[in-house]
Amino acid sequence: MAVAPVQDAIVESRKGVLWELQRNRKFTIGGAIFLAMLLIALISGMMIDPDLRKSGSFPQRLPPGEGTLFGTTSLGQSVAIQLTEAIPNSVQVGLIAAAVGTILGALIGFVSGYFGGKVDNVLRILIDVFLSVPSLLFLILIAALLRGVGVTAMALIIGAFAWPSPARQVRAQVLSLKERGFVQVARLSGMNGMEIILIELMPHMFQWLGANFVNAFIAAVLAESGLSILGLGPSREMTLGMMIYWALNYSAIFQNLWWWWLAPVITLMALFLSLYLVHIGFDEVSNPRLRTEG
Amino acid sequence: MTALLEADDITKIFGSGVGRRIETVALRDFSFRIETTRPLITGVVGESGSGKSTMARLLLGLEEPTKGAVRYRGADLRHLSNTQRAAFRREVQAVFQDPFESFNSFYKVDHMLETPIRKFKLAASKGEAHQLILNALGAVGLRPEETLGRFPHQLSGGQRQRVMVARALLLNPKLIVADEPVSMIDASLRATVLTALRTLRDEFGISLIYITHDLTTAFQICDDIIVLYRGYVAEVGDVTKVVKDPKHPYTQLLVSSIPRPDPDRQWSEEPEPSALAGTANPDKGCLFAARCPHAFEPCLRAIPQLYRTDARRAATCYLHQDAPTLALDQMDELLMAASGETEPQVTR
Amino acid sequence: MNPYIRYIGERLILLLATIFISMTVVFFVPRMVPGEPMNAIFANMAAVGGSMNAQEMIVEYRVRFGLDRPVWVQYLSFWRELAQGNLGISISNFPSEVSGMLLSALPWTLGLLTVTTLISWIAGSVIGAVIGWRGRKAGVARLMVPVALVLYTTPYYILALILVFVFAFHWPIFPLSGAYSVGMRPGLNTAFIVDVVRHAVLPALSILLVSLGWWFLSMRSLIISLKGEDYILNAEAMGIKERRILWGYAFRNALLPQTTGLAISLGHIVGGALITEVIFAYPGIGYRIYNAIKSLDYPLIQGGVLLIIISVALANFLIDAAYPLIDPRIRFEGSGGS
Amino acid sequence: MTSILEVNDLRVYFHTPRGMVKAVDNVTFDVHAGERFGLIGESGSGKSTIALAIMRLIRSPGRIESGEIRLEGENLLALSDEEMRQRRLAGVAMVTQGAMNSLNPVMRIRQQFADGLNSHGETVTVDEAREQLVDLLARVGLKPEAADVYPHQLSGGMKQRVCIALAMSLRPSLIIADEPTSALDVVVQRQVVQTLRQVQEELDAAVILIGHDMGLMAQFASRVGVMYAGKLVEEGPVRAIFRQPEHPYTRILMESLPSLDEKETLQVVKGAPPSAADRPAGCVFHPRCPFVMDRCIQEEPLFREVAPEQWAACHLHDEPAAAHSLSREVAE
Amino acid sequence: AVPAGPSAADMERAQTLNIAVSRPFADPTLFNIYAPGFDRSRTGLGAMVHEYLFYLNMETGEFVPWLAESYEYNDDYTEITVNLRDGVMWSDGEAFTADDIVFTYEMLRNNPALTWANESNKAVANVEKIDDLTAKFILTEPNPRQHLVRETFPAVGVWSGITIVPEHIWRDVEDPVTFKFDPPIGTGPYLLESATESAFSYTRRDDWWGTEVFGVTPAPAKVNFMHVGPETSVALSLSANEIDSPAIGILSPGAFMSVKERNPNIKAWTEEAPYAWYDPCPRALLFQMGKPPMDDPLVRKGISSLIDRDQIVALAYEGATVVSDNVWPEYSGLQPYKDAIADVIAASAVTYNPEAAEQYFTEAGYAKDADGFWAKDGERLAPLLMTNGDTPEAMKVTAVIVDQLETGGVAVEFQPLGGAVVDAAILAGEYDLYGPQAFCPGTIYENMELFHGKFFVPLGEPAPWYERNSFRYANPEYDAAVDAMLVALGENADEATLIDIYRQAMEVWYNDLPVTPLNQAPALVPFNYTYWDGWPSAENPWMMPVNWWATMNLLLTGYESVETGEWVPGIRAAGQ
Ligand SMILES: Nc1ncnc2c1ncn2[C@@H]1O[C@H](COP(=O)(O)OP(=O)(O)OP(=O)(O)O)[C@@H](O)[C@H]1O
Ligand SMILES: Nc1ncnc2c1ncn2[C@@H]1O[C@H](COP(=O)(O)OP(=O)(O)OP(=O)(O)O)[C@@H](O)[C@H]1O
Ligand SMILES: [Mg+2]
Ligand SMILES: [Mg+2]
Repeated sequence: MAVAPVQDAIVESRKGVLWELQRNRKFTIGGAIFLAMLLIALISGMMIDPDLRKSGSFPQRLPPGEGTLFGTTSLGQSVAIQLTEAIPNSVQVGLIAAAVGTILGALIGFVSGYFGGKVDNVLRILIDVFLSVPSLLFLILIAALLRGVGVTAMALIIGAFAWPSPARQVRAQVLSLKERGFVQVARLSGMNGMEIILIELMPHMFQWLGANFVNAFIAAVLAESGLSILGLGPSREMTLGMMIYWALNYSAIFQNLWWWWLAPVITLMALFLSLYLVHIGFDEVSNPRLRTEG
Repeated sequence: MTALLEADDITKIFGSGVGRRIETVALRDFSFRIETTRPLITGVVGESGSGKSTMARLLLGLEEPTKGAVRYRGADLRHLSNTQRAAFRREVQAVFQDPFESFNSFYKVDHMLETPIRKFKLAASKGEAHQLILNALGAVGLRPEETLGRFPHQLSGGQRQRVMVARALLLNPKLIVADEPVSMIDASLRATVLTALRTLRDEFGISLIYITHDLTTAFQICDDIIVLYRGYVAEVGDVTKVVKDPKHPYTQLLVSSIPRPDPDRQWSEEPEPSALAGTANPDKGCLFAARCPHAFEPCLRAIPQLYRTDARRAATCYLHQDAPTLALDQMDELLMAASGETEPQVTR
Repeated sequence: MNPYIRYIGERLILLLATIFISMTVVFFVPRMVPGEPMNAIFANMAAVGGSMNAQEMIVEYRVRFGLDRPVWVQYLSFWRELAQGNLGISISNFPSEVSGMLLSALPWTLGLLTVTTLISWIAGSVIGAVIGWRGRKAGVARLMVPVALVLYTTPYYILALILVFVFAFHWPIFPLSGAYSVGMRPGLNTAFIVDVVRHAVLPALSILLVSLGWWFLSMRSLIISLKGEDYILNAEAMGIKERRILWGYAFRNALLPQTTGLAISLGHIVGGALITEVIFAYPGIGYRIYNAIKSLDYPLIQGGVLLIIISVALANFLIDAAYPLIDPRIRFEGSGGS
Repeated sequence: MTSILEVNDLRVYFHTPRGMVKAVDNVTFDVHAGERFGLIGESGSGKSTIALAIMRLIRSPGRIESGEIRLEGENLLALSDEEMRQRRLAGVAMVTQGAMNSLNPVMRIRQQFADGLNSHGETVTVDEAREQLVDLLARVGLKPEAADVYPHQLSGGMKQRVCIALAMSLRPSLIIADEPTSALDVVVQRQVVQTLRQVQEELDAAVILIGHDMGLMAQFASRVGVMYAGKLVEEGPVRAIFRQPEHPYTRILMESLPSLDEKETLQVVKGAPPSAADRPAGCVFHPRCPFVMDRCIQEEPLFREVAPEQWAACHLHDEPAAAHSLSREVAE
Repeated sequence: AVPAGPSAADMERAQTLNIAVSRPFADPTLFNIYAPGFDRSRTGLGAMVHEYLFYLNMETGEFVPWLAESYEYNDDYTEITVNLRDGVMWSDGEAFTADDIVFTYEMLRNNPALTWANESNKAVANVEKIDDLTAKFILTEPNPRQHLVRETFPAVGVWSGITIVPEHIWRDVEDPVTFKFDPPIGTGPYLLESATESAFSYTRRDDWWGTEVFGVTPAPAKVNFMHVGPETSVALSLSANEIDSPAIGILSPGAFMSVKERNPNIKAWTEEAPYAWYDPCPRALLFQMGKPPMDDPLVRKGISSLIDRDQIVALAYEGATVVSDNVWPEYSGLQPYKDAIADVIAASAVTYNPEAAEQYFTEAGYAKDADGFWAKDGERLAPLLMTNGDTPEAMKVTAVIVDQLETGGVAVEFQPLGGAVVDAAILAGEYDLYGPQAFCPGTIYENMELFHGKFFVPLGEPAPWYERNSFRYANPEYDAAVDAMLVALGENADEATLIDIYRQAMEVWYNDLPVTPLNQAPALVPFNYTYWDGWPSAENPWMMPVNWWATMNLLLTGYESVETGEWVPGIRAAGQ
């Protein structure tokens, strides 16, 4: 059969997903950039005197280099120091929201796909409904009404709206996976539904869930920054979105305080880009055809 | 005496398309019985889509019949207690078609062998479990050092399929359902798996339902054979009789279509369908009528019954309507009768 | 029954379910928030020094809006009114009618979004197909891949800000904001249309470029995986011209998942346009809803969200309905369930 | 007899991240005009790769490393891409492996047929093309309606026959059919192979049938080549291959075939086929060969004529005694 | 720079005045100034179409007669008789008469849901027509300042207030609450030409009564109130001369300075920092005195001493205002009052002084815990600081305050709220600290009155308004002083008496410190001199530099000086 060569490639790739992933250039480069950004932020964040985060700790509107690495804001804060707080916070939003969304989605998708029947019908409609509803609208609705929430609450809210897409795709995956021979063999070996899902199916979803997680991560950081720019962000904690919010509030673009708004923007883009590379890496590992092209 | 496994007039209908409106009768009015008295290999052959796999899945309890019931030691599979179910799983096992698909590629081969031991508590200790595995592998002619500790893709197709057989063997079953166990395996490896299967009957006294579309291998290893056509039994009986002297026109077509690996024995021409065949109604009458070279008027009216053309065989064809009919649920009697007779095995 | 009709029926049920569920959410969520919506009215009055702490007035206005009744009565009456096409009166802009406020904003949002979505979808798909197909042979055009990556990973509001800065300020080629010049009278004349288009360029571009990147990447990877399909190989073995294989075989088949993607992302595009509207002061519906949400203007929130959800769900429905036209398998057999 | 196709010393390697896969290694054979040539071998032995190499459709990471493929004397490997495209269908047509999925699911059959014609200088409308197509479909035993349907409305056997009909459209001098029946049951198999045979006779084209079913080969081919692990190990007239195989692999293959005439003990071939990426040194078959000699482990045997018209790559033929034992065994 | 060639577009631009507003117009078909949803401050309708009997020029202190020529109270301040100007016409040609005034007040009485109806019905019992040009307002209680209260009397100093509507149109209206008043008919010099979500456009009338009566025509042929986008867009438009003046609250000082650099024709009230004119609404931070811990004046003073107001001005306002130690604007007329209490202020806790804060907290029983935060009985002083998250100014100011309080050892919890949610929370008093809050209208008595105990309601019930005692202040001693002030005003007492009463009140006030003053309210409103000249400025303070109040029409037309009787001209085309 024509799929034989490809299948052969898949056969070989079962050497281990992690092995395969760490060999993928996009995955490693993306992951390295991401981790480097996060670690630098975390470590330098720990070394910085917390009082230096306060407004007025530095002269206002200094361009980069003059005493501070990335310049200062109109509120007299160091942009670099803000970044050390903003990157981990934004990453935290992404992590929590993506985890909530992916776990919720995976659960719903699994249940819907594996058990089928009426449960499936109801869940399917629910998934379809939430997929076609502009979730940002609801996010704004909730964020506007629960003003002043912190990073974690924010992430939870975003995560609560991030499940439909993974649910739909997990469901499709489970539908096809559960017809696979090894699932039947597992049933004959006496495994029950939950064991099959966890032991037999989960590993096969791994790459896919990984890719989805990264995607949800990106979407969550994007949503957070969007809400923040509208002034609905976590106001007491610094995130990349809040940095942009403050920069816009002080019309940094117009005042040509480019370091102020460009720093979070570039960080955000680097974050997205690195995560997207990781995402492509996951994709390529689970779909070897994509790999042959550069 | 209750049979080990009994299919009582089962029918399976699949719905597909929007709202499951398009119905496929995958298996109709099928009855069958496996006793524990004497190990037998029963072949099930038929063209693609004739319901072979469906039958297997029904017997294994992986699918529920639309009508009728499958019983394990007299108990309906749908209502087994937990202990009954565990016993059923142990006594009735399976080997599937695709030796790669049957393995979870994330785990070593050992996973496949250890799981049933763990789930059915077959061993008291690790060492005992290991011994069980070694025995099972030995029984199918595999050396542990070239199987255990490896990933599925590191084994050849034949080895993988034999591990599957060993897995079934571990549970010390009474019956193994093998759905096309060799169709995905290279010619040079096929014989090893078939030999392993035959060993099950001869050395371990395990009955086997051997599902295949390859009449040649069925002929080689089976005692009895059931020929399915579009979900119903076309012909059933002793394998040698069925192959050498098919009574149902479909079986005849099947046998004559087999390409002989001999350049000097060319295919005969496919017989022309009869003049009446064109008027056959797909919803009524014999399902084969539309392709049948012998179709005549009665064939268009109703599905024929099983006619017992001789002691060890019956065919669902009006050509034999003079022979006594055999109720579907008596089919197993015929098979048992066939096996009961001590006919010398054809050996080389 | 004709499978296509059944299929459409299923989609229709989904459409109604979508509207029903979302509207129920939109009805109840704001009402769970501890806030007095009537304050919007008094905030307006108080801003000019009027009507402070007039409890009688609050009561009067609550009655006017039916908020004195139990929530479920309000809920039923909401659907009853809706069935009669009545969206009610805005609280924060009392006595403006919700329908009027939304209808005046709707064409702008819809116009902007339909045009940009279609352009980006078509352009992204076509470029993605060509570059995905040509693979290493695409030469410099392959630079489009990193470009698309960067575009896709740039939040659209950031892009909007940059566009404003570059094309409206540094090189004032396009107007800064708004949908048309102040003083222009809306009408179907060339001057007005040209003006509208000029104003739409930057907001459109910010949405377009970002989603173009996405469609490009998605189509490219679809085409790359489709290249391995048997029918592509067979078409090549038949010596069919490359261009024909690309468009007739690879692209046609990639369109199916790409269309599904379009349906799914519509919701996101609509949501995303909101911030763009804010930045460009584009008189769209998003900004209006945003303000309605902030002032707890129940009728306006309900009306606005309803409108968006109906548009998105309807667009989804249309895409679904059109889907069988490009996939004959559905036309003859139906969706098959999943 | 004139050779319509000459394959000389063809080598096709796949450069995978895990190392090089020698999918086809030093393969040489001819196909004569009007001949039915069978290519058999186990999964992964390189049969499809040869077919694709002839069509010049090897995809990355595969590459034709060296060799020559002459179709009617013209070296296909020297043609430009466009020239090669012109040769496809017109000079050499292919029924691809897995023809189940070989038709564009969103296009009616007649449109796909018209695309084929229009890409070869013939400007026909879909309607004109349809007439020709109906004619071709009739030859493969299909009703005219088949022209107007979408692929999913056809059964597997019908799809295979449509593919054969499409391959005939420009009367090529060579048709390559890569396992055209692997997914079909025997009754349909017979129909498809007989159709192919009939078409071959009508067009007087040469046909290369690729498969692993010995029975089909015996029924169809006049000459057979046997592949093993990227090598052509034996080639000869069909009767010779079935009656007097000169390579141990072929021999064992023949012996392990179950028969429908008598019940017999099945012959078991020891060992497993070599994995794709790691071909044994020396003779590729030596790990499984019952006649293995020291020489086989080190030295690759040459592919040469060992009997009239019959070629094989085996060291046994250098050792008359051993060769004798081989033929004696077979004779028994 | 002045446009080079006089193209048609340029010509038109040169005759047009463009005002940038902060938000789009929600419903451009609604022109009923009494409807609660009507957008009074941005549409310009109150200035362009409607006119009032008198205008208060707060800058000069003049009370300018406009539709009326004069007013007089009766002896006990229970009646005001107003003499209307002859020759005033509605824009549809009907004459403006006392009937219109009588009708307007009747309408308010019959429709209590209208804006200002509540206030007006409480203050004005009835309006009687004496003749076409004379109307008599009968008040419910004596009030010598009635003519200054725009919510109950048709004279304005700030935004629109009671606005006389044409009887001949409104009398047929069924429900004035939902009436849209399209097209709006007024007596003003401009006619509404078109209204969209993004712009209200007005054209000058040729038949304005004022042209005949005063002999003047306002300079701009067209006036647009337009929404061009957020701050950056406004700043860009201003730099590009597309805008002549933005409304208040749009341009931050930083952006303004950048605009100034790019376009030297842009100037604000002062040439140097703080640039801003002071809005009459100084900012302060509210303490919730209805519950602990802010019911303790020592805690309030402690917190007040931790606030570095200079830093707020520098960081949050980017230097565009000055600190304030009281809640009255920096207008020269009020200076004697401030001077009089200088010693009281100096002794109070309204300046930054961390050591003093330590003393206050210690005295209140607090001590610093291990992490350096003030705590009492094991409980940290962790006041909830609310603010209105919708306004950038509030976010900026609170960002600084939170940091300052934390530095001083107060573990503030910060909660910005928005929209409808914030109103409910503030009125119910759910905060410990709220700010920055504007204190308007900035006149001595009115701002004193805001703290009067008559506005007190218990916690949980909605207070009358934010600054109208949502902080739950009640001190009879203070109330007595305020009451005495009203009496003194009614008796036309001299300034010395008034200042004396003021001093008494402020002694109590500073001792209690119900709110703590932060800074003056900056009204950073630049003007573009490219097309228009004659804008008011600190050097030529002839008028308040505002475009969002009803007084803006005086900016365009000018007015007859009450003191000299000469015509003070409005803005004029540049170069003339
Ligand atoms: N899950 C299913 N849903 C719908 N139809 C099904 C399903 N499984 C089987 N069928 C249909 O039931 C019929 C019998 O299928 P089955 O798989 O039993 O055939 P088979 O004899 O095993 O064929 P093959 O030789 O191809 O394996 C076919 O028409 C098939 O399409
Ligand atoms: N794209 C590819 N990448 C890597 N290896 C490949 C690729 N395509 C084929 N191969 C390898 O080339 C070898 C020959 O493959 P080929 O498809 O020609 O075998 P075949 O004889 O046609 O097998 P089958 O009977 O399964 O069709 C195999 O070992 C396969 O693994
Ligand atoms: Mg099957
Ligand atoms: Mg092949």
